[in-house]
Amino acid sequence: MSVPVTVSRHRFGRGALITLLLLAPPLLWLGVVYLGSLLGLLQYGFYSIDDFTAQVVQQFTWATFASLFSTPSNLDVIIRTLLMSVAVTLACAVIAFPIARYVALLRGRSKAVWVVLVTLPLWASYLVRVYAWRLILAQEGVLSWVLAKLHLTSLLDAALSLPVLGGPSLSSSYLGMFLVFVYVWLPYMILPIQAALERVPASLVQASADLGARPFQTFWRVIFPLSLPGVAAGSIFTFSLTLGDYIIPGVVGAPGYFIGQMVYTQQGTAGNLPLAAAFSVVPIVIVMLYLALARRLGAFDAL
Amino acid sequence: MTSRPSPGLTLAAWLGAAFLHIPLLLIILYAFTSEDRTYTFPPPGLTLRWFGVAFARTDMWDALWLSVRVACLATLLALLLGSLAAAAMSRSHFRGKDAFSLLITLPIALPGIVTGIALLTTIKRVGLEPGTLTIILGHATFCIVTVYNNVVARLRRISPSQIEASSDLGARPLQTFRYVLLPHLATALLAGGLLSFALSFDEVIVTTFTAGSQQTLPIWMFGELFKPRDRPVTNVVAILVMLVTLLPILLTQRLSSGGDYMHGGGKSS
Amino acid sequence: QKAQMLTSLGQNEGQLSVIAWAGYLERGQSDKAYDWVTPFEKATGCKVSVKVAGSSDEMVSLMNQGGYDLVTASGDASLRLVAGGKVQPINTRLIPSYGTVNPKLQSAPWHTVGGVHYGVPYQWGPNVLMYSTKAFKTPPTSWAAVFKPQTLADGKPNKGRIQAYYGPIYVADAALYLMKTQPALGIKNPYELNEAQYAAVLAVLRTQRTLIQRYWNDANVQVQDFTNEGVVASASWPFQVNTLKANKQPVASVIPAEGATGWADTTMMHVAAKHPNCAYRWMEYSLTPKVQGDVAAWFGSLPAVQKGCTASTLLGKDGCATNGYADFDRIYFWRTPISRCATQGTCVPYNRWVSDYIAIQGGR
Amino acid sequence: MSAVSLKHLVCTFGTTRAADDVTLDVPEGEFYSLLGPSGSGKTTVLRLIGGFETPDSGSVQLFGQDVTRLPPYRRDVNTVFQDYALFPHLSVLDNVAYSLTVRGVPAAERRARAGEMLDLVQLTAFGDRRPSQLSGGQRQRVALARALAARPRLLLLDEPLGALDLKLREQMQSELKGIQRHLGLTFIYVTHDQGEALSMSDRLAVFSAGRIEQEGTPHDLYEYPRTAFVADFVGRANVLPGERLGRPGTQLALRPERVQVLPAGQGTWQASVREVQYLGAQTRLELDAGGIPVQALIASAAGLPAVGDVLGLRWDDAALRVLER
Amino acid sequence: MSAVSLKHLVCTFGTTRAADDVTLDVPEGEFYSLLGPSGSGKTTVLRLIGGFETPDSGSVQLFGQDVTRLPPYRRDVNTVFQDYALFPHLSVLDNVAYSLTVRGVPAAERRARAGEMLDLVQLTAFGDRRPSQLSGGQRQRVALARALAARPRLLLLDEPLGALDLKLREQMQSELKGIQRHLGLTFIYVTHDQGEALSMSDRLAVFSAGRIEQEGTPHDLYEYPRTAFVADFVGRANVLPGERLGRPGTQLALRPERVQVLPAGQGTWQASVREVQYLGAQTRLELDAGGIPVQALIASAAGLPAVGDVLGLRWDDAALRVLER
Ligand SMILES: Nc1ncnc2c1ncn2[C@@H]1O[C@H](COP(=O)(O)OP(=O)(O)OP(=O)(O)O)[C@@H](O)[C@H]1O
Ligand SMILES: Nc1ncnc2c1ncn2[C@@H]1O[C@H](COP(=O)(O)OP(=O)(O)OP(=O)(O)O)[C@@H](O)[C@H]1O
Ligand SMILES: [Mg+2]
Ligand SMILES: [Mg+2]
Repeated sequence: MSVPVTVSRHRFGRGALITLLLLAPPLLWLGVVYLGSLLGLLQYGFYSIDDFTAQVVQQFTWATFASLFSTPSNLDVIIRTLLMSVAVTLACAVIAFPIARYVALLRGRSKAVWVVLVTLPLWASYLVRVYAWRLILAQEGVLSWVLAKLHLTSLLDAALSLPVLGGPSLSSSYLGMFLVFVYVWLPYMILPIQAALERVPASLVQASADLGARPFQTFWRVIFPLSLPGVAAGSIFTFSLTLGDYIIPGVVGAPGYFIGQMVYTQQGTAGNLPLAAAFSVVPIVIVMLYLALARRLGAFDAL
Repeated sequence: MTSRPSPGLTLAAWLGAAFLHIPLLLIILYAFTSEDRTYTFPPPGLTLRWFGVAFARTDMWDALWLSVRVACLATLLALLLGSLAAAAMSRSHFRGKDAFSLLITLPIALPGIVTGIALLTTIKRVGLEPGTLTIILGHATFCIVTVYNNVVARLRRISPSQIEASSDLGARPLQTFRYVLLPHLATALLAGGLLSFALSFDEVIVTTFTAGSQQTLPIWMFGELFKPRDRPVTNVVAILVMLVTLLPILLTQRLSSGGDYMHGGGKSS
Repeated sequence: QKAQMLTSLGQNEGQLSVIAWAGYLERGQSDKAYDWVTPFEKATGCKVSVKVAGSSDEMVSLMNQGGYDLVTASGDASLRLVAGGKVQPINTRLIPSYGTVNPKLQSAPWHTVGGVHYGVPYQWGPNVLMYSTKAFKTPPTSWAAVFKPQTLADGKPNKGRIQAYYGPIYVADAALYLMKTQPALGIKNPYELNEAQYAAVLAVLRTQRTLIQRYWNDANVQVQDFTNEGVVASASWPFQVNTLKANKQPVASVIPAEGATGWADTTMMHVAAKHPNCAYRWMEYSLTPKVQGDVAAWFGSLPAVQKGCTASTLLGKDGCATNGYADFDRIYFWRTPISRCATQGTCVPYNRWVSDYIAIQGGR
Repeated sequence: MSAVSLKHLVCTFGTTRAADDVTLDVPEGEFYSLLGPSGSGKTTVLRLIGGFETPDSGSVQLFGQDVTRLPPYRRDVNTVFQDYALFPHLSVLDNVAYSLTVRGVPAAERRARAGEMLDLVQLTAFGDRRPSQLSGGQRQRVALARALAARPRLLLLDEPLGALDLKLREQMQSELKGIQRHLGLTFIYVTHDQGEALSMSDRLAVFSAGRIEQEGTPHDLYEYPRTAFVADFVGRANVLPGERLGRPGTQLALRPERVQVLPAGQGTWQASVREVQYLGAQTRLELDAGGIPVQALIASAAGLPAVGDVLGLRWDDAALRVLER
Repeated sequence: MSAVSLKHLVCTFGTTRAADDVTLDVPEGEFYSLLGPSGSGKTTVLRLIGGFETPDSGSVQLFGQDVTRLPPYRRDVNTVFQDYALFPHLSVLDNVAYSLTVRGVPAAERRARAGEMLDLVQLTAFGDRRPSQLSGGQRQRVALARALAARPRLLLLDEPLGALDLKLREQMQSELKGIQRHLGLTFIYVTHDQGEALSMSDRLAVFSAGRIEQEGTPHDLYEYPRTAFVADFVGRANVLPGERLGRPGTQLALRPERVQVLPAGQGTWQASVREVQYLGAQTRLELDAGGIPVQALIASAAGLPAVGDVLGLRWDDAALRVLER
């Protein structure tokens, strides 16, 4: 319950001067250096590359940005990445929720153990985990080995024969890439949801039961809406991490490029920094919009 | 009603945990494989050889040491900037407050590659030599938010009357900071610090762009994964890191669960 | 600005930092026997630090960042570095062993511009056609094996069992294939394509896209793919072939009738190198036959110095033959395609190769 | 028929016996209060009735049906929680309509019935607000309306007025009582405020350490307290040693307002004034009668004594109550 | 000399005038209360004295010295906060010793003086506990001891008993009053409980909407309220229209205990009983006298009327107070 608290005008000292002093160093770093860097990068998006010399032409043009949307393959990259990010985020939320709820209900030692269980994968090197997934997903890898033992190979074949999502094997299909993304970012989703769930007062759950709601109704109408800030906070991670990753799409999955790979390749190759910059604007814009939305849902208090 | 997890929920949670941990088990298993190139499953045989090989790699130790240094310094910087930002934000409303909170979140919300390239262009522009310093600065940029979030949450829980009470009892602002604020923030700083240490320690993408010729551990691993031989060595190192970091995780657990008393100042217990 | 060439060597700076392919500069960390950096450090007092790069593109961007002395650049990176003014001309008189370099490489166009040398050849190798001996009862004789849909000897189609290199430079492989199989197009050099030729090449690559299991970018991953992903044919490096054979996998390699593309790496020096004396000493040292042979043995490549084939016990006496030393003349080495080309006036430049090849990989 | 009938309920937490052999019977339509100091087990008993705790032993019957093992959502009871427990993400109207929503009542009917309830608690205009936009008293009313919307036959209220300030509390007291009477519901009302319990209840039970000390009408409890605890908790009482009153071995309770103050020398006992507390209409005197502290409550209108004055005390023997030990 | 002297204090938050031209004078050694409903600005005035807010205009003098612009740690005042604000990370003893610690008092002396304070509030044995291990009443005492350890000449208390239950509150009231008298300190005491304010204070000020409505001794305020607001807030009052009492254009206050209840037909007014509230010693009647609601407070000992009965009412004209509009 929110107890009205009288907020003093000066919580930790007096006056605007101290606020300014406190604010200056982080603002200088983030507002000037970091934001400046982003703007500096943006600037390149308005340059172009000379076809003959392969040098950057430092002259204002919309052409580079226009090529993002006028070139079908570029548009493909953007759409492909977006769809994957959305799918990964949704899947993470769906898988994370029961785990988070379970951990939130636990008490004492078993809770501590579970929190460690959830955080531990974050500490095993990201790269090693990604490469480990190749072993799992390979055509003759762990997963097919297990499925063969269980006589479920036909299930896998059915999944692989899906249009777009499937492919010759899990490790060279979008399905496989999706699995790896979900795996790698899952803890980032569990932790904020769990924190949000723990902030749902027990009395609300009781009140709901008292008013005749069955456990599922209580979950759907009270617990879930109140933990949305946590979901939003977690999805900031899963969404933006998927949006910019270039390592996972390089190691597993179908051939198409992702935004991260595109930026990486373009800035390295022939130094096409303008196109790279234009491409990085896409995640910047999407993330900004997303943050504005998440903010509405109260994600910032739940990060 | 003491809510207990229903059987369905328990099953779902255990399945989720299995999903999270089976790959880790696999990493452990393949640190012992006797066959190092094709990674067939199940592995043809087991050996302890890779541990010896890994420990003998001086470049691995160098990379590890660099990573530790970078993570420590980046965390320190993040602690400083993050706490300052949190302190400023917990004060009265000022114009642009919302924009500022967005700004702090940005480095972690934007994909690492954007942050990396953006910083790189600036580094080049100001003529800075990419090196340990630029790695640290890059890492600190996205670590600030983890510290900030922890501290802001804690400051929100400290009742303002605590600070007023201290002042009322004759403590000058610095004393209030030393005797009241700092003890309250200690665990939040620790938790935020550990998280940012972890983020920095495992960061590949931003480092790729801001590093000079030095190799942090993840960059070393990246090279090693591309390298023709000794792939299991990376698994050995991954296990090592997991084991070593289990300790601080457990520690934070302790501290954050013991943190309940922190708001026990009110009337109702 | 054009950097001035060094005319004489001075005091060692005690340090050297190099961007290299993984495995190019080994100091015995993986295997004690493979160590050619420590002897150099002992001999010269130059402490070597290595930055491993995963691709030519990464090398270019690292060189753009600066802070390095040397880079082992492949042909598709070297000219970009020269054009970008990132590397300095090399005074071959300060490198006594330069004369021992395979004469065909001494003035190769990917490091020699207008008669000026911008580097010292290090290693080279062909992009061979690797195939599964189970799927191919007789060795394939044409790159058609990876470009044309067909049913293989094991009775199954090649669809979904083919790999291709992910780098845009692979467009040249398709160009080479067309150069030999459709002379009417008039392709004279797979790196110099006019618009019409280029369009035909892309068509070949689009057809290939339907056959592809993955575009490979990591040699180790390709080894795994041949082992447990059911891949049967791909353009590849001798390294993967050797590894798979050592693992008793049923593979072999061949250079088909059309010939092959290949890479030849050159040690190049940054314009603003801080340790030029150590750099020159390394370039000289890198041509030592034993070093050349050791690198070839470790990496599965071929030495730029003929004597390297015999000077290394690690490589063995058949090493050069196994890795394809005899095929030098059939190899079209990687270079960066540029607009102003020798054979046809205007050619399609590399940045278009990049965007088009990316589009093809995405299914466009 | 009894609305609630508890039989030998026991509920322990660790080593604390929060409810210790509680037996209770509340007829339908009654306003029944549970009164007791903090930690005496009032909330625990309420939670046992609501189904939020399971007893270690004993049984809970509601309207003749044994519900001991039923979960809360299967019981025909509703609760107004101590902290209101309003759903912060729902509007006031949706909060009130919650029980109808989960029962699948169609939207139109839901709105109509929730609207009626809001009318009842005089919050008609507030349906669209969020709970956080309401004052404490308004929240309290929403919680009430929400519980009533489910049309329970029995309503449980856990210190519903605890967080309100005095004036508001008094106003809400009479509103609550009015609604209970108007709807003819059974109320079980938890409070630690004896004034509230006395003025509102038909009957009440006084709790101490998990047990019922005494049960009865307000008048019974005030006039005939059986133990020193009840005598002092329900109103104030002078607990006097029987030795000084000719009944050795007993303790006797005497209400302060039954003590008459006379000029010095008169009356049964002589006492000196230790403290004078002006309470407005009345004034409380704390006196010292030869080592025995005595309180007296006198009308302020009469002249007030000063600290240190010596007075005579007298009382009607009929006002003395013998207490159980 | 005045302990506190406030002159024309104004303090606004946004558009709210939390303190609106407040002028006050508290002599040394007095127990002075600020009484008023929630949001009337009591806390704001206290915070202005303590130095936690800066006034928009006006001045604050403590013991003759102008402190309007001094920060709290430079003022010789201490505060007992509404939520106690104990430091959760320090033991009880360290909490009490806090003001000595920050002044650099040596450890031995610190412990001794803090120990004394704990003795004073009867918590000698609790020095090593954490605040979270104490009950509400105990915490309240620690907060008091902590404030007293600084040896202030003036103590500010912001509803220190607000969260305690009734019995505990009554006990703490007399302890507080005892300590104040014993140490001869000046107390400024904020409360919204009129009973508490009347019984404890030497003088009090009644606040409404940031302004002082009336100031004086408890007796003054109870007997001679100047406004309807004061009449009703300090105790209960019937506010009657002058028209019906032969004094048109005025409003008159009449205390419920001054209303005498007679058999039907007798007395000045006839009224029917709408509600009977048994309060123990007394019973409150809510009556309807020809459309005018009237409350009466009668002794329970007399026979009680029932709802619906018609009674006669009478009062002494001297008990009527003319109110300012
Ligand atoms: N969930 C619980 N776990 C442990 N002890 C509990 C729990 N709930 C209640 N208790 C203990 O049981 C006893 C009775 O508690 P209960 O809440 O019923 O008291 P109460 O009369 O409602 O008090 P209050 O007036 O303070 O609300 C107390 O000693 C309390 O500490
Ligand atoms: N920091 C603040 N910001 C905005 N408004 C405030 C602030 N502090 C107080 N107010 C407003 O000033 C008015 C007076 O508040 P104050 O806290 O002084 O009242 P109070 O008499 O102490 O009430 P209560 O009995 O509820 O504590 C209220 O309307 C309150 O909302
Ligand atoms: Mg309770
Ligand atoms: Mg207040």
